[in-house]
Amino acid sequence: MTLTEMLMPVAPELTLLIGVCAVFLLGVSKRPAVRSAIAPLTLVILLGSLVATAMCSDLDASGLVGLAFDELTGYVRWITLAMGVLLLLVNWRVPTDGEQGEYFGLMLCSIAGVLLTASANDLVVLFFAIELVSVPTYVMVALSRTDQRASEAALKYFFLGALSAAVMVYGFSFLYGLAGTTTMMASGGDSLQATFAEVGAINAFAVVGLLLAMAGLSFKVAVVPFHAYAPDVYEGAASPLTGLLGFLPKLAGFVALIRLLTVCHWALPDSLMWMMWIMAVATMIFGNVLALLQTNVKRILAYSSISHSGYMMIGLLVGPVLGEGPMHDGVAAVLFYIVIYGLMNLGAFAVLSGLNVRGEAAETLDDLAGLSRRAPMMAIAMAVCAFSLMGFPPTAGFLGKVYIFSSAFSLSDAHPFHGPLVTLAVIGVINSAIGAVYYLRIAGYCFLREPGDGLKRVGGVMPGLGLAVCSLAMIVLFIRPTDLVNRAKSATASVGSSVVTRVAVAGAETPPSDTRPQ
Amino acid sequence: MTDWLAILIYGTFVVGGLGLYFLLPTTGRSTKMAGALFGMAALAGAMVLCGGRFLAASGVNAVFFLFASVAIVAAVLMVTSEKPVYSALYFVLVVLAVTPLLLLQQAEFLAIALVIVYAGAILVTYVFVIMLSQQSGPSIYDRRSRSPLLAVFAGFVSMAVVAGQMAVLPQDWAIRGTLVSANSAVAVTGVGVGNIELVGRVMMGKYVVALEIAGLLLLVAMIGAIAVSRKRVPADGPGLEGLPLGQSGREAPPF
Amino acid sequence: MNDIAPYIFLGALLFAIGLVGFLSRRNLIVIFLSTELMFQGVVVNLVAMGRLHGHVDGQIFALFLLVIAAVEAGLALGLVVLLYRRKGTLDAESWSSMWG
Amino acid sequence: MVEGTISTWSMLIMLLPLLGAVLAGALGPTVLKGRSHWPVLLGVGGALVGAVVIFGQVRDAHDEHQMVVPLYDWISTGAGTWFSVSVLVDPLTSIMLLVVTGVSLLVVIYARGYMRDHNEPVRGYERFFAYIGLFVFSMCALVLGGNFLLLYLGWEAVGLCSYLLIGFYYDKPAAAAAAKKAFLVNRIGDFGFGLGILLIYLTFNSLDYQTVFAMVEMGFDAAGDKVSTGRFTAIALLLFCGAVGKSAQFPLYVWLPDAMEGPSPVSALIHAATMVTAGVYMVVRCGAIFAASPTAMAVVACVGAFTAFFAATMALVQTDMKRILAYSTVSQLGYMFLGLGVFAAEAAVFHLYTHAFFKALLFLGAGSVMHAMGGKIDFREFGGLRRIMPWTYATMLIGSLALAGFPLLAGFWSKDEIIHAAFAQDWLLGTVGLVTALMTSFYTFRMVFRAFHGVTRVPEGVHAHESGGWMLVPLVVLAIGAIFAGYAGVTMHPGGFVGLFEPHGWFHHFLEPVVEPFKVNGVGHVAAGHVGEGSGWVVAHLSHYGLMYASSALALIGIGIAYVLCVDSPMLAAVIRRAFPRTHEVLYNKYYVDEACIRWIVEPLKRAGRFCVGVDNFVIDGIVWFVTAVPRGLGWGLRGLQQGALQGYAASMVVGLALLLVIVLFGTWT
Repeated sequence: MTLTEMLMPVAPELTLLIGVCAVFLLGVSKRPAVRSAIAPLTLVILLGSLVATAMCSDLDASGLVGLAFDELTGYVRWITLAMGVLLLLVNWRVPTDGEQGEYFGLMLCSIAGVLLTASANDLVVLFFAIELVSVPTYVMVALSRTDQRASEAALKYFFLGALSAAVMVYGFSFLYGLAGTTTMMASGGDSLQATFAEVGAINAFAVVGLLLAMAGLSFKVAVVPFHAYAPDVYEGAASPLTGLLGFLPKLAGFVALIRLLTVCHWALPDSLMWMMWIMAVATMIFGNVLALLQTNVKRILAYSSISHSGYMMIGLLVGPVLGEGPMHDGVAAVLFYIVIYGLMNLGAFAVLSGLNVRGEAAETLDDLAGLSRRAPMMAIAMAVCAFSLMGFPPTAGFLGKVYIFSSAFSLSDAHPFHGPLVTLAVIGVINSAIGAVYYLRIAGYCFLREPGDGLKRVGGVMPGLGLAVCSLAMIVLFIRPTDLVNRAKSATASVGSSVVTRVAVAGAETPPSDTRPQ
Repeated sequence: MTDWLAILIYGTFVVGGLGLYFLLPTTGRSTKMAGALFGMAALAGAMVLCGGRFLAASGVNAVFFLFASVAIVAAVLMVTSEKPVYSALYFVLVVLAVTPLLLLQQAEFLAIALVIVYAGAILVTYVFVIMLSQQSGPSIYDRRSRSPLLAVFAGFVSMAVVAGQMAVLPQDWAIRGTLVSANSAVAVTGVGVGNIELVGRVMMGKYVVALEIAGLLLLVAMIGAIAVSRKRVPADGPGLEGLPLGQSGREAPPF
Repeated sequence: MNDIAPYIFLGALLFAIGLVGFLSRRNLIVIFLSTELMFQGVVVNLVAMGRLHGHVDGQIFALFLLVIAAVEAGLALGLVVLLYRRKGTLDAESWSSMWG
Repeated sequence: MVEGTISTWSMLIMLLPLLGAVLAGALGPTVLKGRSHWPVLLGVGGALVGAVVIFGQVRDAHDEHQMVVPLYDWISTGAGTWFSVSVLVDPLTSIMLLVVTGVSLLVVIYARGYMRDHNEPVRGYERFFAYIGLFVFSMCALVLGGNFLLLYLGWEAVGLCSYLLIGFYYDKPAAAAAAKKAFLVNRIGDFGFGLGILLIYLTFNSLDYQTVFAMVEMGFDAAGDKVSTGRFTAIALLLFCGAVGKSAQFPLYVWLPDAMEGPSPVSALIHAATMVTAGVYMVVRCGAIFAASPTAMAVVACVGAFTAFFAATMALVQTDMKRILAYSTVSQLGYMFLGLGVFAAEAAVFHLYTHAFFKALLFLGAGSVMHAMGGKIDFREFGGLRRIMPWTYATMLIGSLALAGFPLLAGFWSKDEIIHAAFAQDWLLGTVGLVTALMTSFYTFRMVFRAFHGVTRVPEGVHAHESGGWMLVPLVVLAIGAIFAGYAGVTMHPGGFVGLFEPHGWFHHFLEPVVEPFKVNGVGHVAAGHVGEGSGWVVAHLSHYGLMYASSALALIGIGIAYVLCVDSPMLAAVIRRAFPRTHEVLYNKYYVDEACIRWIVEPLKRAGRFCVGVDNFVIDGIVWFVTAVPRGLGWGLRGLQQGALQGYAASMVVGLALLLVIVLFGTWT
């Protein structure tokens, strides 16, 4: 195997990393013309990485220990890079002159981190990949604005992030102690997955390790009780960056959680299932009721981001249910939902970033008052995103919610966690009804209020383009979701196959859909 | 059997937690004496625990007790010290006390790296920053801790549960075979190498991807730290006169 | 040569003390030192786990942990400088303008 | 029916108005400006053509009454198609489409004239037409959809359009509040509706109309078990919740009168002719489910009858023309549900169809008055307009006669049929229907007389004028409809008045396949013109023609009372008192009777009406408040966890971690 062959599977990541170096180097140039070329260069790099993803469909990872490539990797690569392009467009004008190099280079690092998270097959690599997603975002928050709140947000985000990283890696150390290897999955020989097949997940090391690791990852996806940073960080960071914070770390966290659960064959002990159940309920309720009290749109969206993590937890708890009809798969629902969530969240923040009120960035509800009169297209985009976040047809958010909830409702009665999961979905439905109130308030302020003074549209072509794509995608994905759903489903197939293994190992007589014996 | 073991473990954590609580800085009446007493009791409990239950059979040497005690005491002093410089120096002591324990585990290279990187490089930077930012003695926020009872409760309950879980399920200990010498892996690889070589081989083999990402992370941290610390921001806090970092706070950072 | 339980206890204890320091000390630098202490606990844990299985993977994991610790230390100090320039204090409580 | 034609045209019916809306919304502010009505006008016109084509297809189909045409697979995966977008076309669909697109087209034409101020387009002109186009799209999707999910989507989408249009004048606080109220009240109903659809899915494991109704007819669920009547009742009542909200029935009608804050064309289109009838459409569509549950049918009938009566009492005391019409709409919708509840679905649909003409006409006429009076619509501020606005007066008179049930006009036939069917079921329901008919004619003509008769008065500073051609043409067209539309449901044959009209005409024949479930399951249903078994004494003693005479008489009496009270007495009393002191006493006595009538009948009803409005608003608003207050209270409590300090957050994380560890490791799980 030549070096080229060996490195082919990581071509997208390598493209990004070479780009990172180039962007960092250009960033210190003294010539403004060179610095202004950084954002377009970043766009080219992202597109190049997309091309590389398309080219290297043959994913033979035998040359790279610690990485593994399956359909899930491919899916995450596609959606991350495609969203990355949109994130770049929306963030086009965020860094001040002289900081573009750092800002966009760090953004590329974070994107590369998500790609690596999706292909990590080793606890060390997984840990590093997740840190590679987070560490650049800490810096970006501090760089995004000179507002005092940006520094405060960076402080809180970074310190709590370090705390959660310590907790997560402590959990990883127990998992390593259980298996004696950091390899997560291997077709033969030692791996975490093989160990779980052998000893099950009820072992004390396994429970403690999984619990701590999941707690650390819960921070990335902002699940109660590890959510507390989210509102402040979202409020403090510049709006376009907030769209990124709502997508990349969350995606990385969920992908890592899916990998962890795959490793233990989706056969968590009941105690951990109940723990996740409680966390999901608390997350939905906490996010929604606190969002009701906010007057700052960024905080509303931050709390709503928490509650959306709660909805996605439902799908995660349902797990991959294979061969039971088209809309019954919880993990595919999560993978589908997170794309839609990323788009609608970014769209909402892009609207905020495209508006100025008396020279300040718009962020409160009052700032949005009468937007439909000042900038009708922005108001429509905001309404589309708000309705999508609400889960209201005809927007893709509706389909995402339907997919998540129907995955829980359609569990077979024989499923050991059937009752609690259906209850959870009902709680989710009630919560999304509560959520409608504050999303409607956002839309209502845009359309049903007299405009205040000094509301001005700012930004430029690129952020506007990103916003247009986000809100159009909400409609298009509603009308034609089939392709994305199918991709999400096939991505799930690769993590779902371990379920069958578990049943074969346990020798249980239950059908493959029932992933949890006992 | 397991009952008294559990009581001993949880008791150690409770007593230790109380000790730490009394030792944490307050502006009120000093409770350091009580804290020290409780801490000593907890340390004795831990020794009984380790010596009585787990180590009797295998006969651990005094080195472990000595350096583990030093590490714990130094750690406690680190979080309770009112002077940040002392905290940093106590942390150096923790690292130095942990190093022999790593040597006991035949992790020579890690031990050296820990001393050089941690105690040497990182901690010096800390001390440097502390020196820069706090020249006028301990400030009020260093002399009062924030909700110490809650902190002790939360921290010690979580870790007591983890530790207790490790102890009450002794049959799970050696799940994947018995304890063997780390360097017996030499036998597996068939090459007569020492710890450093072995670490090097495995790191450059199995963990080469992680190594690459580590390099990238360090690059990110370097660029990030520079970008953050040179960011031009308005100074908006009180009492900026006589700051070590330039008069207005708008100047470039010192390094 | 011996059981690893004492090492796990030591790791848990260091981690717990680090947690307490993180929650109760108000100086930003001491708070961050506390996370380093927690990492130290994890290092002890990892090395013990590696010993349990008789190979050096745990040590290497611990070495990588040192990298993360260094990364975070670098960032933390950069951030502290920025924050100190703004407010002239290292009190964590002084940074709480956003809430609710 | 030709499948290709149906699929092409049903796509066009939905997409043309949508395209119009998009064009109006996108190009309106910059390019089209005052011409923004054109895309929507043409789009809705195209939809009307499509509706006519589909109607022709359905009419000419001989043995095939229903056709389901899949348009495309919505979500299709390797494991199968989860959902396919399909349309269902049958007589009911075709009639609803004609009503929706026809009225919409007229309203769009009218709005071209109405939404202008001194011939300048009002602010938000293009927005208005974009919303209207969107509404027509949603309503057509609701009516055409071949499964419950599309029904639900359309249902929510029309609700959204209604919300946007009620709040069209968003700078008026009343309009914003009304929009909010409409949305919230509808959410209550829609919650039940959604649960009902969920229950259907859980029971029959499908949402396709054909599959579900086939299983309902057999009485088996997806697992092959017999479905209990209780299950049917639950599904039907949950679905009916949605109808109660959308069609403004007791107790969720409260939003509709307030919805009159929207522009008048919207009131005519959405809140009189089309959207509010979606509930009726849904019940007819789900006839198989409703008819399978006698309890649900009884509830539908009782809610309908009570709402009809109750809303009419409230209409008696209003002075705002649009509010009178709003209560009247609620009341007439009550009639429709009464008809459904007594298994006379064809009568209900017939009434829906005639009602669309005359109620749209009345609203547009009221809008015309409002336009002329500079935005005033309370008839205490003007009067005697018939000389100023002869066309508006004439067309509104026709509409009022039709609403009052004046013989041989549209409303007469359909209302009579419902009352007759109600008598066949239960004499009390029938009596309520008759009494309501009397009140209807009274309040309708009270409005006409006060607004158009008497001394000409206009508010100060208003240049009163007859409306322009854009507004008058729809009025005239609708007036013609209000006169003749009823004859679609009437058979004429020679032989004197009694035998001349058979109130069971082509319309009913056309609808027969749709209302089949009501006939199959109808326990005490009486086909029009026949006396069924188990009917009450009234039916035995009063033939259909007798009822016809009775209700005609009631309509005339109502008009008479209105005339005496509003036009005659005030003037006569004053003049005669001075000229003929002796006869004054007699007249005074008569006047006294009127006073007594007012005092002992109208006033108590008025008070009861007010009381009910008050209680009702209080209860519903209370529920709305409660539903939002609980989460808010919870939020205030939980807010204490977000105090802003870094270490507070860290503490909540670590305490949470400790709790999770304790729960997991000490929980009693094996």
